Amino acid sequence: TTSENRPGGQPPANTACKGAGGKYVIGMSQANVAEPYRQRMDDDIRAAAKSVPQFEVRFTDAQQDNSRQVSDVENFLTQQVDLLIISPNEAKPLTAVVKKAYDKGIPVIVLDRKVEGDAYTTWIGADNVEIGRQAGKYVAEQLLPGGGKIAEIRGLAGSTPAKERGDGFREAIQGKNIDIAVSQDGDWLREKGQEKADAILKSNPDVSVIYAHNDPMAEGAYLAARATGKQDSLKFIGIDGLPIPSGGLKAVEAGRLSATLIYPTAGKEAVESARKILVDCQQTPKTQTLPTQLITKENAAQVYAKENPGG
Amino acid sequence: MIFRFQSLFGLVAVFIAAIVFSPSRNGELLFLTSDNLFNVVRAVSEIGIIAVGMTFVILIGGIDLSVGAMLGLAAVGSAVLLVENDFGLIPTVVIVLAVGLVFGLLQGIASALFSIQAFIVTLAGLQIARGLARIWSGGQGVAIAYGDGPGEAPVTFSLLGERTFNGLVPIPALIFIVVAVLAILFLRGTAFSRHVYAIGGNEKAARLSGVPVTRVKIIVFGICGLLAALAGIIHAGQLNQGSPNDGLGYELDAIAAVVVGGTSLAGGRGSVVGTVAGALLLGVLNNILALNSVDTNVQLLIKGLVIVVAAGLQRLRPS
Amino acid sequence: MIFRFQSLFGLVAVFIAAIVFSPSRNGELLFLTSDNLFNVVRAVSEIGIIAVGMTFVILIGGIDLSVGAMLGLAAVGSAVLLVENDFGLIPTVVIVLAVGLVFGLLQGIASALFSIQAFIVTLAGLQIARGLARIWSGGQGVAIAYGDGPGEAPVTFSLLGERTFNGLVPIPALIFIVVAVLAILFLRGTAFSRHVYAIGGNEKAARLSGVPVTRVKIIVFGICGLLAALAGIIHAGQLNQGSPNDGLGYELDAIAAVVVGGTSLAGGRGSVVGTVAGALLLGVLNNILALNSVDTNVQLLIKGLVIVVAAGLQRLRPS
Amino acid sequence: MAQWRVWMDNGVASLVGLVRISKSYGGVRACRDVDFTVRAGEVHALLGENGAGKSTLMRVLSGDLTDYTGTITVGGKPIRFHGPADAQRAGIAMIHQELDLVPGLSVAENIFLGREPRTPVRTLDRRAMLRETRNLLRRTGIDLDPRRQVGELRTGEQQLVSIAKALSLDAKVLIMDEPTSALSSAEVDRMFTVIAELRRGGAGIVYISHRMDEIGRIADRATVLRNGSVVAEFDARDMTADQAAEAMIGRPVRAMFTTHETTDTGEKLLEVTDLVVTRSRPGRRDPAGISLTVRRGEIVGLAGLLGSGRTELLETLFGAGGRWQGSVIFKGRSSRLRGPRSAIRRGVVYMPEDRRISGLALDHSVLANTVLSIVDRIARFGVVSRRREAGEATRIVRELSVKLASVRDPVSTLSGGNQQKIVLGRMLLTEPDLLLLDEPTRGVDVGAKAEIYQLLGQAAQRGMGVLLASSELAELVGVCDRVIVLRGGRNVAELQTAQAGEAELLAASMGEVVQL
Ligand SMILES: Nc1ncnc2c1ncn2[C@@H]1O[C@H](COP(=O)(O)OP(=O)(O)OP(=O)(O)O)[C@@H](O)[C@H]1O
Ligand SMILES: Nc1ncnc2c1ncn2[C@@H]1O[C@H](COP(=O)(O)OP(=O)(O)OP(=O)(O)O)[C@@H](O)[C@H]1O
Ligand SMILES: [Mg+2]
Ligand SMILES: [Mg+2]
Repeated sequence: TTSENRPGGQPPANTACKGAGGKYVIGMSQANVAEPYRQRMDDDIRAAAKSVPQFEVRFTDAQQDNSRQVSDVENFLTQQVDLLIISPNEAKPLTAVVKKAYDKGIPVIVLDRKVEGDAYTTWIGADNVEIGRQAGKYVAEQLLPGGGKIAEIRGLAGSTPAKERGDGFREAIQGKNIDIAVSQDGDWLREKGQEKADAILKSNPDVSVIYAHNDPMAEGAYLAARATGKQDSLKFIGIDGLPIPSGGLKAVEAGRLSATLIYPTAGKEAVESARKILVDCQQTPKTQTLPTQLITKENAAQVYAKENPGG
Repeated sequence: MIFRFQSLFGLVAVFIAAIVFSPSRNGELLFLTSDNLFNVVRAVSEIGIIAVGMTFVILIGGIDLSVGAMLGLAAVGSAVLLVENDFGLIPTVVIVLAVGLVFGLLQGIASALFSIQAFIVTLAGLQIARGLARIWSGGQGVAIAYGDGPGEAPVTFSLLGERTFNGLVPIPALIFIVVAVLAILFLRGTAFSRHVYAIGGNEKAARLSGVPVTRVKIIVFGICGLLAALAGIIHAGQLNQGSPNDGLGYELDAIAAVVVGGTSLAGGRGSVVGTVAGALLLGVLNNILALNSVDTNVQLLIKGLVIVVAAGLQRLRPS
Repeated sequence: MIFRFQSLFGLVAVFIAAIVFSPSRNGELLFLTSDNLFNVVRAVSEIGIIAVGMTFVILIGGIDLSVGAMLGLAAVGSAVLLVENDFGLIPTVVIVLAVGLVFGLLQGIASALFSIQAFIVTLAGLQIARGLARIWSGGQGVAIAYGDGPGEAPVTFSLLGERTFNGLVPIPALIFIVVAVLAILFLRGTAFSRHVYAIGGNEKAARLSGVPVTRVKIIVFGICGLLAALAGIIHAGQLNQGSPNDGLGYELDAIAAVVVGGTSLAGGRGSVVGTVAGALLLGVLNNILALNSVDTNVQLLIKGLVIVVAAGLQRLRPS
Repeated sequence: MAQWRVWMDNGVASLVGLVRISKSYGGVRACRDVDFTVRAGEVHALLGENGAGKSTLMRVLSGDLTDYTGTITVGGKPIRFHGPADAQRAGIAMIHQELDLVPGLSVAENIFLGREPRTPVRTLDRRAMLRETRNLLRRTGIDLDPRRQVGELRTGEQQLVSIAKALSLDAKVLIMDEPTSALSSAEVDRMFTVIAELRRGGAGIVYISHRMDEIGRIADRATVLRNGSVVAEFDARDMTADQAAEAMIGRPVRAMFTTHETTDTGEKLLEVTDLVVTRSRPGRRDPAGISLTVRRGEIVGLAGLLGSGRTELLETLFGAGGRWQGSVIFKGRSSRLRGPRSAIRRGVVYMPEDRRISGLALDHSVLANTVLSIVDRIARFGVVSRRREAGEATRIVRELSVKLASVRDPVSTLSGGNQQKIVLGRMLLTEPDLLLLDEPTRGVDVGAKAEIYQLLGQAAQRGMGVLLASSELAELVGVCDRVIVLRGGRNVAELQTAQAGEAELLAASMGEVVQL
């Protein structure tokens, strides 16, 4: 068995599994649907759950507030859901309440950001440091093989992905003669990306690549460049690659962004794991790291079609 | 006389509605389980404590938009002092409360002494507190680990996330109740409170009647900052972390609680009892909507309408 | 007389500071390049347009917290109508503006007719507009593609992201200037504007003088909603997308512009000229901080201080 | 029938008539079955104690209050107004007791508020507005720049603007609710000329005032209200002040002015030497400034025309004014006038001339307003005893015979005169040494005035000093031991009331040399 990986308390017995005959209420606690990425995560879960007739999924939105998310989970506990999926706003603050759920014998699937300790059933997500690394690698190898100056538009100050996407990127361009001439916070927002790029293009006209921590900010930067007619001499790369009409895949396909890196939502995988746990009474691996994928003009349309079958 | 308790009517109405609409399991109304009721109080405790301070500010005809940012600053401060500076519990709490107090007093001075509108002073205060929190924390959430070693916070601090009385009453709820009771007594019985109401009623008359208007105003902003800092400490204790983005938008929630509780934004009229009722009303509303898994967007619509209706009902009291 | 133009002092001061601190390249001051200056105007145009509407509301002693959410709703509406419903440009613009107008009027009715405080009505309105925007867009940003085919918006709409006069003047900046000039003329030259000032100055006196107080108030909220919707259309056009979260927190920026421009939150005193100056002041400040790549957190502190000081300077005018 | 009778009141056609008008506020019946008419070409005085219902009745007639019972007739036809604009269209205009002007707008804009002249393209016609305002001000003899902001004007000047505004409506019926309460005799005279002109032009005027001398001078008819009902009607030309007062109060009046023992040897309480208030525009003031003394047990009057500097002087002495030069010695010690709080602590209290703006929190209870200045004094360790508080409030309210149901009622429900007494009560509770009073009987009825005078007399007798600014000469002569006349910010004369009367005071105020 895998129980030797669990120091401390015994894993609660899987009493949740009632097999295919059961009816299951799943609580999905989302950190902030205001982010397109998280909205897509909810949508993916919704879509995937449609194919499991035993599942009813309830969604909450913590609106980027740790406290609210704690309450959301508490309310799920009051409702006595059969399984909890949580995409935590931040790790530490949600750890206690997730543990509380897990200790009550409710299987917990953690998506994207982690919680501390191991009081959860499975974590599914991607590696932001790795994504940052890949972005750096792409810049160093494809866009600026001879080196050059770039600008960085970062995610919200204080958020983990902003740190990790920045760190991975720096790691990959180390020693490649690439200089991050300017780095500004864009708060994940398109208009902030535009505003910051406006100024960056003025103060650092020799910058030739703009690396944004997500696609909306990259798009904003593109708009700022277009307003000054520089859109063709500059390259933009983002992260997320959401398969939605306003997402990065379309932006790459249309040539506005040179590249984006897929940050998988894990929605589909979460429902799959839930089915395994509740319906099939099986174990899931403790950690499920999903791969990223570099999207360029070559593969953008194809990936979009794959992610939106029939649409 | 009837109207003295009018702010409670809305709460009672929403409470009854919550019972009626409560989902049940095994014949038990989920809303009414003691666990759930205390969850509600716990969930409103931070906003509630802030709203108590906000009540004072609004009573003098002011407003404080900086409280949410102050909560974030205090949460960060608690975490950094406990974990990075290895301060003890008492020094940390004292320092953080002092930061809140001083920040509030400074805002009071800007607003009362230089007569700049409170709205704008505290809007600027919001930005400044947020900036300070980011700088203090290095931009990152600071996690709090417990233990006796260096870089670990005293275990006592984690009590803020616990429950007492047989694991029933969350500590933050308890603190909220204590703060509210103290504030109610204070606003009923002290000369200072008479001055607060007088300033909100007619500042010029209050000044000519010998009320130390400037001093009272400054102190009131200080109290508000202090209580926001207290909420921030609780926040850090509950979440085992202080993050510079904590408390985003709490100011509007707190103001909503105050107004739904019947305190007039024009000043001079209102009570802490009303504010507590207002905070609980909004908490019960959030809770029952969540228990029924109402769609988040529809929740926004319903909450908006309830706030308007509740504020509208307040108008029915004779003027 | 000197004081009539006092609101411009702050702007001039910040402008001069910007020149002094401007980084330069090849001997050319980056701040003063016409490109950059128009960038500043473009960057403030949405907030500026909203702030013009906000000026009206604040002049009658009200406030409108729903404008940011209204911008989001309008941006979403523009995108959905153009792309998903394949409406033409004119019908889309008309419908979206009508939505803003009606939403504003409804808030005006709630506030003026049922005398609920504007702060609370529009706080609720904020939530409602945000909820509606989420529902209308399905929670996602709706991207706008241009072309003649189905699901594509008329290319004319993308002009909002372009510049005119030899690629110099951004269209949004142009619209802002037009709106501001119209509003200035309107507030100078109409009887309606006297009524607006009168209501803010002494509502009872206005009523006794036969001013149709309720009607004027409702119309003013309508104007504010309309202008927020206009800003939302521009937003969608500039960003080629309408997202339900657009405009988050814009209400506070707009209010800051109005107050920094010397309009009193108590109502009855102020001008659109001041508001435009206030918006530009904040825009120039943002720009020069960004041009110098000042740390974001330090930017927050500086902006907070400048807002307080600018508002403080306004107080020097004789009351 | 009733309407017809009202219209053909005594065979004379009336412009408007009120038939069996009743109006209640919550439980308070402010007017009961009142019949009232206004004829063309008459000045009809409406008299009554504070709270008798005069303002209420007229607010009904002017369309301000719309939830009444009874009938209003205009030209014999019943009509129901839905707002002030309706009444204005029917030719009825009202000058409200509490000044209702917009401080941020100019004089001209205030006068034309709600009916601004427009150009052919519907924009505001500023030029016409200024022109007409100038004409109007000239016609009414008011010396004001139409472009000045009303907020910058002093109370008296604002009252003139209100009057001008009402006159500009060219109303058939003009209701004037205490239009002269902040005016001095010169302005009153000018106003009366205007009223006489209007009367000749066929307008009907309702005149409410607590200054009985004015009634005798201009009224043709008088109606007296008591507790909301009509209790008497007089031909004003042969009505005596005592008759009217008796009808108002319901019993014979005591003497208006009671003399108190003046102890001329009283200790010097206040000594002001060459006080110059520097807020006033420079160059307008003789640097000599104001010098005066107030002794214990003395009531000293301050006379002067509008803008002569009385209010400014009192504000400065209370520490609530602007910058100043000179010397102020209070109780033998030089005073720096640090502000109201320290003034009150040292025994100086001040009653501002506009109680509504500066005196009271109208929404708050009588209780809260009365004890405001002493809450920290009666508090123990900062905690106020509610019983003590209520006790103090009840005592002073009873001592001043304030007419009210409960000290917990909001002050806004009291009549003007009773509101005034609340301010006085708050001052007296602090047990002061020096009372600074600015127009303390403004809008106060005869009965209450007599009571206030008596209270001032008692205060003086107990050793307090009183400095009383007033525009009512009869009051100054009747109450004060000495009257100091101010003009242009300096004292130009001092009259002993034992030797001089109203005529001398007026002459001195106007700048004539007075021989004593
Ligand atoms: N807004 C109000 N709410 C409740 N009661 C009121 C209100 N206004 C007036 N009253 C009451 O109605 C009665 C009549 O008041 P009114 O103002 O008409 O008296 P008045 O004769 O004009 O007195 P004064 O000479 O003092 O102006 C008083 O008892 C007063 O307390
Ligand atoms: N705040 C102010 N703004 C402008 N002028 C002022 C102000 N205060 C006083 N003045 C001027 O100072 C002079 C004295 O005014 P003050 O009000 O003291 O006289 P007053 O005799 O009390 O007149 P009133 O009958 O109006 O009360 C006037 O010329 C007045 O215009
Ligand atoms: Mg009256
Ligand atoms: Mg005066």
